[in-house]
Amino acid sequence: MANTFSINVESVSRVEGHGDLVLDVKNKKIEKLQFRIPESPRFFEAMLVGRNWDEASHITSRICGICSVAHTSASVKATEKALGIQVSEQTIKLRKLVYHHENIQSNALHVYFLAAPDFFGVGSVFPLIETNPEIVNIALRVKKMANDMVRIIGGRAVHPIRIVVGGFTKLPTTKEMEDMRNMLISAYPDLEKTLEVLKTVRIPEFERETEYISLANDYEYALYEGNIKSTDGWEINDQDYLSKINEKVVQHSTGKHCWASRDSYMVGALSRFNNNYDKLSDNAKKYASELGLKAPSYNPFMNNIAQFVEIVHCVDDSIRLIDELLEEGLDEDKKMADIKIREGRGVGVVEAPRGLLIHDYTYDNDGKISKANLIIPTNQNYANIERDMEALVPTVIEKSEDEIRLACEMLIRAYDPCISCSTHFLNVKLTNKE
Amino acid sequence: MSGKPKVGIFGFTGCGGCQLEILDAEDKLVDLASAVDIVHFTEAITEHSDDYEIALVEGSISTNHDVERIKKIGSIAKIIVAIGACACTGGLNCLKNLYGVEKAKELVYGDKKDWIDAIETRPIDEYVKVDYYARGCPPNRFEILQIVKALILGKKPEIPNYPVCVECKRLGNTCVYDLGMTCMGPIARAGCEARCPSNGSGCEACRGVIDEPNVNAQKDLLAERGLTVEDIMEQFNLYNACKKLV
Amino acid sequence: MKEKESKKTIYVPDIAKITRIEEVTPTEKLFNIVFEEPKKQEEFSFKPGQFVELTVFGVGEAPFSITSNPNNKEYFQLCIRNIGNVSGALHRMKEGSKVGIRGPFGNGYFPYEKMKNHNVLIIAGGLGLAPLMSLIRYILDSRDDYKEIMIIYGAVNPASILYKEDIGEWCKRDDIRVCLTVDNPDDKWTGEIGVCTNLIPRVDFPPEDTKVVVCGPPVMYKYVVQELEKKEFAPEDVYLSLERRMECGVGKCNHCHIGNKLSCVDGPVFSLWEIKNLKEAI
Amino acid sequence: MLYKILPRDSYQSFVENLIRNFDFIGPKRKDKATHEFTKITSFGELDLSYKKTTIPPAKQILFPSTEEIVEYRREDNSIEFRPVVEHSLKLLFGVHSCDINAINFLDKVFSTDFSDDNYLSKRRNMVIIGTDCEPRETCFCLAMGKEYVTAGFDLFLSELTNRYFVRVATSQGNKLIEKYASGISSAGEKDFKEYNEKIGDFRKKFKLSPDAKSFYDNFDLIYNDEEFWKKVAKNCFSCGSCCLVCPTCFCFNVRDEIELNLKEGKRIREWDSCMIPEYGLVAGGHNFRPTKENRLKQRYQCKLKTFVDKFNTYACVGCGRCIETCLANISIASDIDSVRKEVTV
Ligand SMILES: Cc1cc2nc3c(=O)[nH]c(=O)nc-3n(C[C@H](O)[C@H](O)[C@H](O)COP(=O)(O)OP(=O)(O)OC[C@H]3O[C@@H](n4cnc5c(N)ncnc54)[C@H](O)[C@@H]3O)c2cc1C
Ligand code: SF4
Ligand code: SF4
Ligand code: SF4
Repeated sequence: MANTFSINVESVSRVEGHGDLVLDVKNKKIEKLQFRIPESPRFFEAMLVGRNWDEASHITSRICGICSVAHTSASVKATEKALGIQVSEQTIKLRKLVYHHENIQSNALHVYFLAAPDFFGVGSVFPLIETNPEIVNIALRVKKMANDMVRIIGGRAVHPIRIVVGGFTKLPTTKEMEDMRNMLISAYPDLEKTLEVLKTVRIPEFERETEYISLANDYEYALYEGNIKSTDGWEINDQDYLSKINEKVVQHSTGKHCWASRDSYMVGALSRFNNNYDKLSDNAKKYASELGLKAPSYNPFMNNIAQFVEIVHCVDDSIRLIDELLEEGLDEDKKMADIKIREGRGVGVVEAPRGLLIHDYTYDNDGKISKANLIIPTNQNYANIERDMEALVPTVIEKSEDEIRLACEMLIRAYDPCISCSTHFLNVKLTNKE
Repeated sequence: MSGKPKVGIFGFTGCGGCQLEILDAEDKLVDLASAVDIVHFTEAITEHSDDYEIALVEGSISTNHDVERIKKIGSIAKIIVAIGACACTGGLNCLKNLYGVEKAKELVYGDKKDWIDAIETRPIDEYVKVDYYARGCPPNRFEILQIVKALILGKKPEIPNYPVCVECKRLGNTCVYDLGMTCMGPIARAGCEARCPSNGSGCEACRGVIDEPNVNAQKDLLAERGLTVEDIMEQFNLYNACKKLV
Repeated sequence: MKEKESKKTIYVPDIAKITRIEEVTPTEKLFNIVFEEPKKQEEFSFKPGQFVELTVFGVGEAPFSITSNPNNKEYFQLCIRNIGNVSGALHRMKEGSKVGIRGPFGNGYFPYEKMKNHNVLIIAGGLGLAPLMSLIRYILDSRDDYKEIMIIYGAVNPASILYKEDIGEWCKRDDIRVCLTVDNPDDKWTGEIGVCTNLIPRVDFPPEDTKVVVCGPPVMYKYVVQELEKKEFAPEDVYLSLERRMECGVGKCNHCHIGNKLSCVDGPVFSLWEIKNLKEAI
Repeated sequence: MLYKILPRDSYQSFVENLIRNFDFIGPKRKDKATHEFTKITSFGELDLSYKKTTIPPAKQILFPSTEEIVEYRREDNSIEFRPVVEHSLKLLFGVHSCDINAINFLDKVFSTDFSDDNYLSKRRNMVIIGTDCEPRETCFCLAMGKEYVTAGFDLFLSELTNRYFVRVATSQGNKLIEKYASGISSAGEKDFKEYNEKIGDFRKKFKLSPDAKSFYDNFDLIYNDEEFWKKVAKNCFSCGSCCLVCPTCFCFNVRDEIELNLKEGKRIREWDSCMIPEYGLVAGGHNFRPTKENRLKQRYQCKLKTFVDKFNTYACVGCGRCIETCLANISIASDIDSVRKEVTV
């Protein structure tokens, strides 16, 4: 392998969005390493200014089609906080439920459709239709189940309609709740089979300890609500996120870079796993141990495994939530909370499938937004991806260019960067400078 | 079109939800893969090729780089289908134009604003000829498939040019006006199966408006419910700020 | 309970085969069609002016007038302009392909019985000649039953003239008068120029002894009728084929209504008197 | 017609028996604004105090908004078409007179000239039990002569003091009441008297009384008055809602849907409306009714003239649904009268 080369991956595929990786190596030393986002910035923070309180979640849902439930949830939570709206317990449970389903959907999309081709050494899921029809069918079933459930509660799989400030515009029927329960139960055999397949997959052995940040609370595996917690030993109220999390604009990317205690941190399934392992369902813990995933894990490639473990947890916890909701009975009167307009500021923090997501709105007297700040998971991971890459490249530097490129792409994909969130995706073009 | 048509799926400035909508047609994906050759689909496939007849294009044009790319696609594809609100009308991204590109850059990126490549957001038909529109935010995956099927059969896809109220009534929905809300349904273009009203909220015209909207009647209707002129403009603008409506 | 019944409903087509395709102009082709089931083909009989509903698999269904001679029992013929989905798909089809056929439909036809022992004036505009061909062919089979026959046919340009061979034959005969006119002549054109309405003033048939039939594009009717009225043809003696959008062909979908009439079951051929008071008819 | 009396005490068990033994469709509250006809599984769900449903009860079943009518398959060069016809037994309970009159109208449409088995097979398998109603602001069935119905149902229940006056129109209805209700007796003089009084009172309650006859007579006079029609249709959205909710409207489109494998397909019909611009559009681009004025005029003509000439009945039963649904506040009832006013002025 040449000592000096340059990798320029244009549009890393199978990540949701567009991103480029530029890597110049001279004499086995990294000269330049940039993970950049060349997509057009979307300016959501500007678009929000002047919009009505009931439009914010519709607008921000369009930040990302893959995690639109997360954006919608963060947005309505921020608005509810700002306007002092108390939603019902029922609303929270239903939101947690639909939240699980988006997490299943998004993690499944990533594990089965975007990462799995790497495991099988092919370029996309389409060749697998011929070679591994069983895994493709499982993938399609799991994803469809999750989407169907988001549709039942949210009204639509992409950009849900029913989740609004104050609660829901329409409730699922008892029959639909029961149907969902049956769908979840019937997913177990597919999860079991996926487990067997994943056991045979070789995950690159690579470790780099970093700061892992996620939500955490003391009653559940936190996805919808909680404090912001770091493996570096701090925990803060979600409203105070600015006391720890910093953002800066970097020239090579339209996505801002973030840092907290160190120069970079990681968010996402692996961070949640590291912070909340105890709260996983027993079943999910069992899956984790069978796949060799232990908390804390410092291998970013294990993020995919953590995602799968979360699917199992979300299925288990959904069944629990459905049972509780069925027991209590869905009540039309608890569908919507009372809403009064006032000025104020509110922060909504959730765990999007890809990690910590923060919406921060300030409202004026008329219920219009005067200021908005959005911190998106992928932005938070950029710096960490670059740090990981700096550590990864020397370990594979002896391999062929193709293998180096693949290792880099796989690392980026392991993060499941939803670049459409902030912007674009990854380009890797490899030219040998010698 | 003879043989399997080669299809490229491309993304511009948008949320990726439209491409996801295609992946969400789980039941039909296997059939789709056997009915057409997908040669370019960045969200799902690594390999890509510049040899395609049909381009399904998502997203709006918001950077100089976007402009170059869409023009290249326009020079290759025989048929261009715009997918989703961003591609069809510019979508929500156009709200930025109302704010002003320079001001928006400054607000979000501060003194680093000159590092950013951003132009006024435009729908793709301002740069290339679009043959068909699969509208909506997100578009309806069944409609996308229907368009693909029609193109395979060599027929003109049937895309509704009637208001959302038609679908709403076919579904037997209670009109949201009767529930105390407002709705753009009477002038908004159908094809979404009246998704918002069916889920208890007013239509926001994410598919744009019909060919001959009765805009004055819509204004009267909203004004009757106590909306101010600005409120009404905001409703019109949410997804359609790039298309001059009123 | 959704039953897949063996009993046919009015919406179920019979299978038929395209046995011959002939391109007559850049936009029109003739299709000879034979039912797959011999018995159906035997039983299939129609009157001039009637139409069938034709299905192209996967594309849809559309109404087309039959242009062949009702005496021809071997096949029936359609003349189709490539203008939309079904017609476009048909134009891409090859001989031997299968289509679905329902019909014949239409209760109003060109009343060839009433025309017997009278002069017959036939006015066709563009594709309007297609349904009239059926009538012309039929009455020529028993030429002696009719008095004088005059055909006025207007086309957009020489290239779009349909049935050139037949017209050539007619011109050779001395028992038919043929007046051809085109809107846009080319260098070689030596005939009449202008719309077919212009030729009506020259007609010298006595109104009381003449039956008139008219078929053409929607815009044509008003002017033709004005000219015919000037000539004092009785409205009862003037027959027009009125085409409307049709989704079913059997009087259910209601798309083809003209006042209290439906073009599909009450027409498509109406007497001018019948539609005199029908709003929107012409 | 037989006239019987059902004691109030037996009413609930009669209905419960029907719920148990039939696919029972009846009115149920849907949300704070509306009711809908839907499957009823217990007596308590049934809400006969409903005023009106968005979609007419029988239309949604007999002529659903989208309906598969033919399915087809292709294998190499062979094509097969097969009819799809649904006909399961259904019992429709709580239908008002106007809506039953509308069914009678549709029966005629779908059986004249050609028999439409997709409609008729379902119609033959439908048991209809009518009930009384209270007119609301927008009702004008009285003016259309449709406030009372004499055929098209099996049983019709009118509530009198402590009992129901039951009109039995078919032998099937007679069997039902004999089998599932207890304490049935024949109606006597007193019952008829009270019943007639009730109907008389009911007829006095209507607020709208458009003069449809004068519309029929004057329509031709005003047909070419463009100013008038422009005024009437000014705010029309061309949304077709008026037709889609109308119990007598039956226009439909037909479209083909094919699977991605290009082997199986189906032909579907779906509700259309003459108010939608594409309705009169033909290949080649000519539109027979290009403006909303043309279309509204056509709709009124169809409702109030065409079918009087054809079937000797209005194609409007005065249910008022179109008036309530129209967001442009266009009202057939007031337009009927404005035609007269315009002409007499
Ligand atoms: C009684 C009658 C006889 C006809 N005879 C002939 C003929 O001999 N040759 C010929 O070329 N054309 C004829 N036409 C016109 C022909 O039906 C239309 O051109 C045809 O419907 C186009 O169908 P398409 O699917 O190709 O077009 P599209 O525009 O794709 O039409 C789709 C649908 O719209 C409806 N539609 C659209 N235009 C018309 C129209 N003009 N008339 C009726 N329905 C329409 C049909 O239901 C059709 O299925 C006739 C029409 C009628 C009513
Ligand atoms: S809810 Fe909206 S789309 Fe539906 S009928 Fe009412 S106005 Fe029309
Ligand atoms: S009259 Fe009213 S309901 Fe009917 S199409 Fe016009 S606006 Fe719609
Ligand atoms: S036209 Fe209006 S009032 Fe008359 S039957 Fe139809 S919906 Fe009811």
